[in-house]
Amino acid sequence: MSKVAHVSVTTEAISVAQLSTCVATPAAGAFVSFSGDVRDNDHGRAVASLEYEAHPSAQGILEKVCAEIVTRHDVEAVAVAHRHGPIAIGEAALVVCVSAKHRQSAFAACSELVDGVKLQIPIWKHQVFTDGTDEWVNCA
Amino acid sequence: MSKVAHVSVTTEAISVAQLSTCVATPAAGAFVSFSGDVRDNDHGRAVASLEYEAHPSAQGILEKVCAEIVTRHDVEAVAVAHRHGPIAIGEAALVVCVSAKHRQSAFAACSELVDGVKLQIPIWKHQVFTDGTDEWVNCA
Amino acid sequence: MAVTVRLFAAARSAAGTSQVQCSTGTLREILQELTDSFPAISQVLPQCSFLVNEVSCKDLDAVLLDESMLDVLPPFAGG
Amino acid sequence: MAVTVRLFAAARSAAGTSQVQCSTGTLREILQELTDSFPAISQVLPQCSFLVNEVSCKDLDAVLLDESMLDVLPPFAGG
Repeated sequence: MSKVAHVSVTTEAISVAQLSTCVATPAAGAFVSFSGDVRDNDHGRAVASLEYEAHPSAQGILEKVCAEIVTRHDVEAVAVAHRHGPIAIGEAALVVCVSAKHRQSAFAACSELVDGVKLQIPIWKHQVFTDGTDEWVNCA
Repeated sequence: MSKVAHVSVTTEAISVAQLSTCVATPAAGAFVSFSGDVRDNDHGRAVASLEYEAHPSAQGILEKVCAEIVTRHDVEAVAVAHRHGPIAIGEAALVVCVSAKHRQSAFAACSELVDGVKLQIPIWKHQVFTDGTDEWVNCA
Repeated sequence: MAVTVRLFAAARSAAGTSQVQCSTGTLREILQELTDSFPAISQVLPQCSFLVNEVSCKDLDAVLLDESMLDVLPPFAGG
Repeated sequence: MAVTVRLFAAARSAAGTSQVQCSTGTLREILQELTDSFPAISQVLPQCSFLVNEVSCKDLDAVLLDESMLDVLPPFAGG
């Protein structure tokens, strides 16, 4: 198994349950996962709907971010999925799963991978609020 | 929902899938989970079977560890389960799930909760190796 | 003699279109042409990063030749 | 006049029993009695912590009265 077990930028639903199977290995004792789910509010405003837009390079960038992480941490495997298109409240936009022999490596790699994705992946988020206004997040 | 959504010391099988439902809430956008699974080797020796033993106070101690964590981190909910009795290779011994508005709090609370459990919970681990020898872990 | 400009997210919303043709020239000149065509995009451009033929370009004086592709990327908000 | 001693994990394995009665006395005296009865437990006791009536006790000179319960806890290995 390659240490980068799964990377996808997809319009399909994603979940920890699904990705965790990608990183399962008898050699690992520690599994850490992150799910970033779409919230029903942002800065105190009620969100009616939202949509992510992905640049065509997003898949390749995500692969690079993963490849870099596995060189810096003693992990068995990482798996990442970022969803785009419309996403319902409560569904996952980003899922990261990491397996490692020891928990410290698993936590560090998972946390840094989430940070790396947020910083580097060319994906945008458009929110429509219940009052009818809308915004592109981070683009004030 | 109490912030300590679920605490159990149990002989039943435990999983992230099961515990993550306990911490789900629309207010949370970040879900971090840890699963500590029984490995097929330890210090390079092949493990044939293993068993955890719990002191009667383990449940109460685990509740205290959780109650302390939720006062120190901005989380929506935590859920923890520690299994005891015989556990098959690859099955989970400890599962922790945390939901929070923001990922930093979720990662910090989950990681500290795992550390707190390992340090404070009166549970012991007995390993039998494939060469017929056995050991109580941490009890050289 | 044209550069294909692809507009994403907030930049596309401001322009009302996802792709336009601009004249060849420096990146600075092309961004000025975009602003002239779509005044609302002036709010977004200062926050954007740029790809020229899929490679990051931070030099406003870089010259884009015929058939180049310029991608206008507003601040990312993945995760 | 007896103290109930509960032995867990490696301490139980070493003694070959999970519960014994000891004479009342100081914690130090009771641990000596355990060692006399079960020589193999001497490897484990130095690493153990103790509960007296479910409360942590670190004082070897503490006196355990009749009907007290002493729990012998080897180093934890949960998680």
